[in-house]
Order: sequence, then C-alpha cells, then structure tokens
Amino acid sequence: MQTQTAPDKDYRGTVHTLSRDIMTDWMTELKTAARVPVPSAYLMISGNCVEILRCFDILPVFPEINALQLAIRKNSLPYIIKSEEIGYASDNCAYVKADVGFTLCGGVGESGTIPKPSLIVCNFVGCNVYIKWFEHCASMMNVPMVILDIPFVREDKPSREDIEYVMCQLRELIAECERLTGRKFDIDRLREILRESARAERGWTRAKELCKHRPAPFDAYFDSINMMGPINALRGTKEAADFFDRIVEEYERMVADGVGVLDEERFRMVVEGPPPYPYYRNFRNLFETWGAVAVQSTYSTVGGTWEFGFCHDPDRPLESIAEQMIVHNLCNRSMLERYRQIKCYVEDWHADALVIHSIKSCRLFSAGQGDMREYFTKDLGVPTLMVESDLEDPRYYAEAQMKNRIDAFFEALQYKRLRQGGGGFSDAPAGTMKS
Amino acid sequence: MTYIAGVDLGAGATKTVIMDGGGDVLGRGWARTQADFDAVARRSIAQACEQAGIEPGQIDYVAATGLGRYSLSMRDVQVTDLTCGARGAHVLFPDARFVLDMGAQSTRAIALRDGGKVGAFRTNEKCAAGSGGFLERVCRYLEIRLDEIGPMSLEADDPQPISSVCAVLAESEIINHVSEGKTVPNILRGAHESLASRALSQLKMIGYDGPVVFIGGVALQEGMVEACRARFNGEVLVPDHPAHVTALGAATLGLQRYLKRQSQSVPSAA
Amino acid sequence: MATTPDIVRICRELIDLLPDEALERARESRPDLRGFGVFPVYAPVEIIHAAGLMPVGLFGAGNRIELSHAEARFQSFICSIAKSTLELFLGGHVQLFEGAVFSSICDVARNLASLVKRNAPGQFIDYLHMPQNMYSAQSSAYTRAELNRFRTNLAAHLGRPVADQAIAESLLLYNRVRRLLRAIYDHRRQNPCSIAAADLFAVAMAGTRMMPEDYLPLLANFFDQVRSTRVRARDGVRVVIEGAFCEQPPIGLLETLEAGGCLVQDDDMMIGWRLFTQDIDGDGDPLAALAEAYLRESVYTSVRHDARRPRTEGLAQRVRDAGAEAVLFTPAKFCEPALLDYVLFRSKLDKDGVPHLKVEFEEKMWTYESVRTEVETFAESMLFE
Amino acid sequence: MNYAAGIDVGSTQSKAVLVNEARAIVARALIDTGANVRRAGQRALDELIRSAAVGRDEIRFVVGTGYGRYKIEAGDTQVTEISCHARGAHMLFPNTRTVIDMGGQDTKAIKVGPDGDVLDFCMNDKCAAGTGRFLAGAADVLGLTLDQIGDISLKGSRPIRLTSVCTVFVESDILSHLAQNKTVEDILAGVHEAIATRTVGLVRRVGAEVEVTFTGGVARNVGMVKALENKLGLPLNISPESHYTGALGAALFALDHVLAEKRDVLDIAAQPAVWVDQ
Ligand SMILES: Nc1ncnc2c1ncn2[C@@H]1O[C@H](COP(=O)(O)OP(=O)(O)O)[C@@H](O)[C@H]1O
Ligand SMILES: Nc1ncnc2c1ncn2[C@@H]1O[C@H](COP(=O)(O)OP(=O)(O)O)[C@@H](O)[C@H]1O
Ligand code: SF4
Ligand code: SF4
Ligand code: SF4
Repeated sequence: MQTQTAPDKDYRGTVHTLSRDIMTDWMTELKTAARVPVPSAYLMISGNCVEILRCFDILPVFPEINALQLAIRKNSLPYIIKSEEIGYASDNCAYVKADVGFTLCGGVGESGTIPKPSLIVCNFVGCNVYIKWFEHCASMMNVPMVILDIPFVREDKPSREDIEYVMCQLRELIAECERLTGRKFDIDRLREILRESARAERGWTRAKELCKHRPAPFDAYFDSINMMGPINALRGTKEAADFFDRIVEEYERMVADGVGVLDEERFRMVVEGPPPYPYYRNFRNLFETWGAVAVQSTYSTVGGTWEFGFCHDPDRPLESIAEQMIVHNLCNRSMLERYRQIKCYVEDWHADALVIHSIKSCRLFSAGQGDMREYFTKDLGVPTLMVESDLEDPRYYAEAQMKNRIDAFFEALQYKRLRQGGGGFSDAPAGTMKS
Repeated sequence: MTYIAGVDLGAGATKTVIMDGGGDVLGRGWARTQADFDAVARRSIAQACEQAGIEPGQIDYVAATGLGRYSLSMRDVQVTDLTCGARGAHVLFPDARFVLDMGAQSTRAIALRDGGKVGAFRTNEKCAAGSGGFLERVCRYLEIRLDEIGPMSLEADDPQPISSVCAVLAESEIINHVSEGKTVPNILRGAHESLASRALSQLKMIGYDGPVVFIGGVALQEGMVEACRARFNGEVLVPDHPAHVTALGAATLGLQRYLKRQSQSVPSAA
Repeated sequence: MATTPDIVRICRELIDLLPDEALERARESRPDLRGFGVFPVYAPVEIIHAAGLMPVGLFGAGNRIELSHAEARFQSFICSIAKSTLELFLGGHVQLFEGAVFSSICDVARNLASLVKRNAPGQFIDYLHMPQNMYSAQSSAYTRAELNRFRTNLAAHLGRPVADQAIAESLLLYNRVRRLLRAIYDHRRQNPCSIAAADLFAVAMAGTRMMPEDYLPLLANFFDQVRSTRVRARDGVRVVIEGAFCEQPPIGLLETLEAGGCLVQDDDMMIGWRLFTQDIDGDGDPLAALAEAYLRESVYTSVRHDARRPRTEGLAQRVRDAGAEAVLFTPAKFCEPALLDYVLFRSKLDKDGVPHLKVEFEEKMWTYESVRTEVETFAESMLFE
Repeated sequence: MNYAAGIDVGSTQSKAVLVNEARAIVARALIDTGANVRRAGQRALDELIRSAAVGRDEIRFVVGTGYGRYKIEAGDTQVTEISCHARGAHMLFPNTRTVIDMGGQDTKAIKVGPDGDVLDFCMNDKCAAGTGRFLAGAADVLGLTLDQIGDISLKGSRPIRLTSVCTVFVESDILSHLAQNKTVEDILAGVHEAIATRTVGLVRRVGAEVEVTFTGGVARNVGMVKALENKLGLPLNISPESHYTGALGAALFALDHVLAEKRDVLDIAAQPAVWVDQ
C-alpha cells in the first residue's frame, strides 16, 4: 500500500473531546429520530438558517456532516461505488455520492444515521451542486423540498432587492414550518436563539484571533474543523456557545503561557480548501513533521466568516439571517473575494506560506485555484503550494506524491530561512566563475 | 460447402473463427494486432483456414468486427464488437442474460435481450486500469509469461489490492508491493480482484442479477475467473475459447446474412 | 437566394471563428461595432444589443487554439469550455469586446467569471444570479432588478444610457429570430432527415456570431429552403439529444452519431439562445417582460430549477413531441450539472421504457472510434428487433 | 579521501553520483530500478563504488532522493528530487533560473533562485499522462528503442494529433494512426509535440525565466529538446550529465554534510529527515 496509517497521536487542546461530546448528543438525536420520527429537515452547512428550524423544534439534519463522517471513518468508498452504479459519474461530487449511496443502503450505519426528513430545505448558498443533491434526495425519498435561493454576491454589497428576496423566502419557509409543525411562529423565541448564535460567533472570532499569536494555540485548519460542527450545526444552542467559551479560555491560557499546538512552531501557513477526510491524520502529520501550523483557513469559514465582525442580531432577526446567508460566508462569495480574504489572513495572521488543497469533487472550492496560485506567488510573492486529492473519495489520495510535494515545499522554505541568515551554496565547479 | 469467417480485429489480438454452413466451428486463428490491420487479419485467417483444412480463397463471406473492422479490405459486412460478443455468448449459452467482455483495452458489461441482442451496455471509462492491457504490463514487469498469470494468481493467500484508477500509477503501487516483499501470486490476485470489483460495478450499472458469460482474452486467466466467481452473486460461465467468442458472434451474424442473401438471389444459385 | 449547402457552409465557417474574428466580419458593414461576450446558458442579449453591441456567444475555442495559459489556472477535472474561454481572454482573442456576462449555471462558470474579471482588466465582466426559486412572491421583482442591475452597470461602463425603448425594439427582433428557430425545429421534428443534426447546429450557432439583423434573413432563407426541399427519410433510430446545453459538442461528434445510425429529432444545443417557448410581449416594461418570460415561459434546462415542473417531465415531453424512440445523453466531460441530471433522467427513462445511451465529449476530441462503436451497437440493437 | 554520494532511485531508473571535496564528479552509475526498489539503491551504490574504485568507508555521507528515497538503506538522509534537481542544475549551469525535469512518471518545473534554491515548483497532477513513460510506450509499439525515437521525430514534417497523452492508451492511438498510413516520423513528431505542449503549460505556472535547464532521463531525447525549445521559444541548457542531475544534487547535499562535519558546524544527526538545520 502506498499509504500507511498514521500513528494515533493526540494534539494539544481539549477541543477534540469537547466537540466530540456535544456532537455525539446531536448524533444520538438523529439516531432516535430514525426510529421514532420527529419533525426534521435537511439543511446544508454553508450560510444556513438553522435558527429558524430550531425555533420550531425541527431537528436539523446535515447530509454533508454525514458524508464527512463516512469519509473520516474510511467508510465512504462502498457508498460512492453504489452511487456510481446507479448512474453517477466518477467526476461528480463525492459528497453527494457517498450520501446518496448511504441513503440507498438504508441510511443507518456504524458511521452515522441519516433519518428520513419531514422537509428538505435547500439553502442554495453558493454551491450549485446543493440544488441537485437535494433534488435527488427529494425524489429518492419522496419528501417535499423548499428552495431558498440566495443571490450570489456580485457587487460590493447585496442590493435591497437581494435582501428582500431572501427575507421573503425566509417568511415563506416559516409558513411552511408552521404548516409542518402546526405551531405559530414565535419571534421572541427566535431572538433568544439568535442571542446564543451571536455568543458562539463571538467565541469563534476570539478563538481565531488568538492564532495571531506566536506560537498559535491551535491549528486553525485541522483543529478548526472540530469547531465547525458546533458553529454551523449546533449554532443557536446554549451548548454551542458554552463550547466556545471553554475553548477560548483554554487557548487564552496557552497564549499566556507561550504554549503552541505543536512542540515547535516552525512555519505558519494559511490553508485553502477542504481536507482529504479519508486520510485526515496522514495529511495532518505531513505538515506536523515540518512544524507547520495553520494559523488560518478558508474552509473553516464555509458556514460563516465570523472573524470579520459579523454576528447575528436579535434585534433584526430575519434581516440578519438573510445577511449572513448572502454575504457573511465563504461559499457565496466570489473567488476574488476569497483572494482578499486569504491575503488578509496571510498579512494579519503573519503567515509564511499558503497551502492550497485542491479537491476534485468540489468545484465550488477548486475550479480556478491555479489562478489563485498565480496571484499569490507572482503578484504577491507568497510561497504557495498546491496539492490535489479529494475530500471524500479515497481513490484520489496518493500519499507518496503528496509527501513529495509537501517535503519539497518546506525544504525550500527552510532553505530560504537559512539563506536569509547568510550563506548559500557555492556549487560552481572548480574553474567556473559564479555569477 | 459454405465457409464463413468471423474476424475480430481487437486492440490486442486479431481472432478468426471459420464456420461452415451449419454453424459448426472448423478452425480458429489468432495473431497479435500490429500496425497493418489487414496483414494481421490475413495471418489470423490463414491460421484458422489451416486448422479448418481449407484455403482462404474458399471463404464465402467475411464478417469483420472489433476496433479495426473498417480496415479489413476483404470484409463483406462489419458489425460492432458489442453486438458480436453478445451474439457469440448467446450461441454458447442461450439462457444467459449478461455478458462480461474483457479485452486488451476495454471491459464491457452487456445485458442481453431475446435472441442475444444487446440491451443495455457499459464500457469502462477511458481513464482506468481496468482491462487486459494493464495485466499484460504487470506481467512484463514481474517478468512472468502471460499464460502463467492465471494459475499463479490462484496460489494467493493474502491478495494485495490496487486502489489507483490510473494504470501507470497502479503500476507504481505494484512496484511498492514488490519492494515490500509481497509475493507475486498475491500481487496478481490483488490485481485480479481489483479488476473484478470494477467489472462488478459495471455489471450493476446495467441491472445485473444472474448468470454472466465471461468472454474475451482475460477470461483465459483462471485467477480472474475465480475472483469474479467470489464476487458476483450469479454464476460465471466461461466458454472454452473465451477470446474467440466475439469472432464466433461475427461468424454467426455473417452466416445469417449470407443465407439471407442466398435465399434472395435464388434463381442464379439454383 | 443561397442554397441550403451554401448557407450551411457560411454558418460552419462562422462558428469556427474566434470571437474577435467573428466581430471583424460584422465590422465589414458596421466599422465601429464592439462586441460583448455571452457565456452560456442564458443571458439577456436584448440588453446588450440595445446598448449598441454585438452579443457574441462564448463557447470556448473548439480546436482553434492551444491551451497554454488556462491549463495552469484550471485543473485537469474542469470542463473544456471553461478552460478555453479563459484562454480566449488570456490570449487576447476578445480584445474588441467591451466585456462579457456569465450567469449562475454552475460552480465552474461562476469561478470562471472571477478569473476573467481579474485577467481582463478594463473590460466589463458581470455575473448574473438568475433565480432558482421561481415561485416566491418576490421572484419577479428580484429577477427584474437583476436584469436592471446589468443594464445600469453596462450603461455606466459605456457612458451612455440603455433605454427601455431600445430594449423593447431588440426584444422584437430577437422574438423573430427565436420564432424562426422554433419553426425550423418544428419542421425537423415532423420531417426526419430534412436537416442533418450537424447542419442545424451550425445554423443555430451562427446566430451567436452575427448581428440579429443580419442573421434574420439568413435564417428565413434557410427555413424557406428546407421547407421546399423534399428529402426521403433514411432509416435510423429517432433520437433526442440531451445534455449539451452549455459546452457544445464538436461537429464531428454529431456527424458520428448520425453516421452510426441515429436520426436526431430534437436537441438541447444552444438552448439558452432559444430559451423561450413563445414571443415575449414587447409593449410594456421590457425588463419585466423578460423576467416574466424567464420565470414562466422557458424551456427546461439542467441549470434552471423549477420546483413545480421537473426536468424529467420536460425530457419525457420532448421525447413524446419529437416522436423519438431513444435518448442520447451527450454531457460535456466533467460537466457537473449535466452529469448529475443524468441520474434523474436515466431513472425516468428506464421507468418509461425509453432506451438511452450516454456519450461524453470534449472540445478537443477528434477521433470518434469508441463513440462510433457504442452508437452503432445501440442502433443495431434497436433496428434489428 | 572524503567522498559524498547521491542516489536517485527513480520510478524507471536509478542514478548515483559520487563527488569529491572539490565538488568534482568522480563517478556515475545508472541502472534500471526494476521491481525491487530497496535493492535498486544498493545496486546503484555498489556500481558507483566499483566504477570509482573507492572504499565504502571513504564515502562519508549518502543522500537519497527520488520516489524510492525512503527505501535506500544506505542513505544517511533524504531530500526530495525537486531540491536535488535544482541544486544539480545550478551546479551544471550556474545561471539556471528554471529547471524542467522529465522523468519516467512525472514532470516538474522548478523556479530556481540565484543560489540554486527552490523558489517555486509545479508537478504534473496525479495523472501520469505525458511523461517519459509515455515515450517509452510509444517506442515500444513502434518497435524502436528510446535512443532512436528522438532523432526520428525530428524528421516528421506533419505531426499527427493525439487523442490524449494518456500512457495507457498511447498504443491503440498509435496503432490507429499507423492504420491510416501515417509515417512513423510524423507520429513521433506528434507524440513529442503533444508532450511538449503539456510540459510548457506546466512551465508557465512557475514562469519560464532564462536560463532554462532541462534535466532528467528525457533530456537525453533530442526530439523532446527541440520540441520544448520550439514551444518555449527559448534555448535549453542540456548537459551530458542531465540524466544524473538529481543524483548530483543529492551528492552535493551530502557533501554539505561532509564539509560541515569537518568544520564541525552542522550537527547532522539531530534531524535526519531534514537536509540542513536552521
Ligand atoms: N494466453 C493468455 N493467457 C492469459 N491471458 C491472456 C492470454 N491471451 C490474452 N490474454 C489476456 O487477454 C487480453 C486480450 O484480450 P482480447 O479479448 O484478445 O482483447 P482485444 O479483443 O481487445 O484484442 C490481453 O491483454 C491479456 O490480458
Ligand atoms: N537513452 C535514452 N534516450 C532517450 N530517452 C531516455 C534514455 N534513457 C532514458 N530515457 C527516458 O528517461 C525516462 C526515465 O527518466 P528518469 O529521469 O530516470 O526517470 P525516473 O527518475 O522517474 O526513473 C524514460 O522513461 C525514458 O523516456
Ligand atoms: S461541490 Fe463542494 S460545496 Fe458543493 S456539495 Fe460538493 S463538496 Fe459540498
Ligand atoms: S495516465 Fe492514468 S490517470 Fe492519466 S489518463 Fe491515463 S490512465 Fe488516466
Ligand atoms: S460545461 Fe457544465 S460544468 Fe462546464 S461551465 Fe458549462 S455547465 Fe458548467
């Protein structure tokens, strides 16, 4: 085999156990829901409006998280193949394929449960595959679907009509939820939930800010993924907000003590693109060997770019939900906006390099990353590494090739440092003048 | 006497079947495909004729199939290899509903309709290590003969799977296995199993649920057949000359055409 | 009056031109004309035309140019049209253009719009978010606002207004073009073999390379010709082509499909340029009329999601209307929307008992050996029952 | 005498180079990697020792590189072939700013600083299309050897167009061209052109700054050299040592350690996975 399993290693910080604990509670709810149906709804992660569902006690179900769980437990391949057998192409998004395959196989397995929902809420935020994916679910399971069409950010800021269009659709969603649950919409309850959302969002922001310190107290790519469940799926609950309070406290302590997530922080990087979940640990170790820590990452902001100051506002409930869905998340912003975001990360978080992990499945993220590479290396002079694999399909991860590229990249960075400290090679063969 | 030739100009080899007017096979020919399709086909036909005990000049009708079917100058008709493979399999196993054809460059799963006609079919995606040519390269690499691959693969006790879909990268995986000290049988069996899983997926795409006729040169490899038997939920039927089934199908279709033409031009013949 | 082969030859020549070359042609009679790129699938060409520009379809570059820059920007798993369209901009083949417009058809097209914007400074590059919810109380207002935003920005870029009146006039012109195209398609549906698939494709695509004023007489001429010529129907499998709504198949592929034994009765090529099922009312507010037509009077496509009119039904209807026996799916390689829709289409056709075959294509493909084998087998299996 | 060795265990061939303290190349070895990667490294080293007639103990430090670098038991440490090719090319042509390395399984474009350091690099993606292996496949079908194809390709006047540069399908592609009566010259010209086009795309990613040095096994192929020069519109540096560039770079890194040890500056044992310490 080309790939060996990485040794089990615990990284610093309780973020892993804490997040596992609160996510497990939610997973248990899903399991229960699969047996004893309660009102539940499918929802996508990016720029979601989970608060509205919460307001009606509708259990949110995220097929993306299901797909992620399958991949990280190395269970995704059989389901992907299952989907390919019914006609999906090898070039389609593997998240869709894993989820559809899993659903076709009953939706219950070791790696998770995906109950049949009462409603499918397609929050079309950025990714066009979302619509197809949920359409397929709707037709497969015969469940009604609501599309929330979120206009992509085309100008500096959304127009009045954009916001009104979204708010109108949110009101229509609320009416649908009222019909589904037979309950009246309670705006005060929504305000209450949004207050918890905002508390979690501020916690997120504070945590991310701490990575500006040297050494960074956590890895803002790998460890942030553990923060993504709470901020995106459990947002609006007290537990999620408390979670952030606890990790921030821990990270503040680490910063005060000058402790970083690795023994030695040698390189600070910004990472773009989702991780290869089927080889998550292997991938992390390839960086860790070099003492490379992610101080920021774009993937962690697919659900929301909170670190730039936006929070849900209980005083403007629907409007702030609409704004978050349209503007304040990575997926609904253009590539050029993403360049700006990364540039800000590199500068304000003092990074040495940009690492782009290009994902075959996810064209939303990856289409055109070559241009991003050009921009950062040629226009800005930021050392940039681009590697390719997949976030769900283990067939596209080749460890030897991955390692080769990562090693070469850090070798070069290391040499650059050495040279800045004076020195260099003097390889000119005898008799040849060095220019 | 009536003599019909079915010639399958495949990517790897050119196979010929000589059939008499009653549909009985009199001879078979085989020649490695090279640049000059026409010359190779002649060699293959000559070999089959020799076995049949006739002269090439005695052949009444030639049906060409395979990738080089348009290049055979002496053909009377050309039919695609999918149609011929299906027909050939049907002649040998009239009850079978599914055919798996693994050749040098392509793997095809075919569902049959009544009379051996092609229903749904699936060819392998272009970019894949899923065909016989890949196995040939593996052999060359491991320095074994092609006809050894089948028996050797049967000796495996710990098959080493291949995950890459690219034949070149799959080769590096194999190199890795070798340097990890894995045995040749285990490596071969791993390759067979990977190929069999891929073939199974292809069969499933066409609604596979019963006995399947396994044809094409790769069916000559016992290890491959075993790997399929272990995976497929239906029976795997392997004819005696699996590589010649497509040529057989061509000959069968050729005979049909020939007889039809004869009956239409009765006056002069009678 | 030009004969059918003449018209087809002219059209084939036109569709082979790079954007700047096509514009040069038009400039022979309108020296100062500037162009404006329209990336598939749909764009409000009326607004562009009303602004005094020539809307030119950006369908990649076929076999004309080598990808020397775009391969570095887009990875190997991206469709050809995105790569070669970017290459057109990077290689300076869109110099005579004021800009280009892209819309929300897929993630690749959206990122492409960003890349073009960065790499074509000075040009006006816009991205339209066409609605995917056709039934919200705000859908019409939103759609109109989006079209209006485009109009306003374009006018600002040009430094001259784009008046409602001008848009209304362009609307009428394009109504006539689309009406003719509908009539020609109807004719082919009823008269199999009257027009070869590759020829109709060339004629339809030529409209994206000419000013509509010049295209209209050519199209009318073509229609008269085919209407008055009687062609004996060949034997073959009558098929509908589905899946080439964005990237367009190479002519050679269409020829191979027909040579392999299929007769194309209907297709979804160039669909964005003939999207509407009826004439648009040009009397009132033209933008509101366009918005309404997009929401209510559009043909189904894989990039427009209409919750109450499933695309599977649309395809089934198209097959029935054409009296077709089978469907050929021709998605562009790596085209996510087409490949995902294939799953739904396929299961619907299986349910209805309609045979189908999938054939992926790429812009630069030029041998059709394997396609030919598949299509021939498919045709053989249907013809020799 | 003190020597340093570099061993480059590639996917197709293994190369080894021995240098002395004056940075002069003392010996080279070239063998087919074969199935046993572990053994290949050792064999290359043995061959090196034999041809240089030096004692194993005189070789003070060995750096391994190439795909098989972790399997070289004699290697004291490993460096990626990207760094090695840059370093080797820099020694051969001190004004090198861009390195194109074409090997059996991958192609790399490397941007090199004035000191031979890697500033940026790009490799072909996961797909092995259009690499040295492809040329080997083409030679195979045509019944030619690798030494011949380059020259022959130069005689082609109307290069054919290939469907793809996928190594797996090159055979049938070429066969069908032969069937259409295309000449071997035109086919080979087409093959070289197709690969050159792909490679130039890669080179553009890092930017083709002069001087450009072409390294790796394929640099021995004149047809490829010409095709690349045409496409790039630049002359390429080609050295007789081109095939050994990676091994040479590795040997130079090894020499750093030998010299440093003598000067007692660098503590080489501290971080075996890293080639120099901070
Ligand atoms: N004697 C043999 N023993 C084992 N495998 C064989 C033998 N001959 C051919 N094969 C396998 O069959 C393949 C060729 O199959 P064939 O059906 O002749 O292909 P095609 O029709 O594409 O030319 C070879 O690539 C090889 O893997
Ligand atoms: N004598 C030669 N003439 C032309 N090309 C050659 C020659 N020897 C080797 N090559 C080419 O070099 C490739 C191997 O290059 P190399 O740099 O050794 O690759 P790797 O490091 O991956 O083993 C072969 O695939 C072949 O195309
Ligand atoms: S394309 Fe990307 S964002 Fe969209 S569903 Fe797939 S993985 Fe998610
Ligand atoms: S080289 Fe490998 S990955 Fe590339 S096209 Fe060929 S088989 Fe596919
Ligand atoms: S061909 Fe498909 S994937 Fe490519 S731009 Fe068009 S719709 Fe998008």
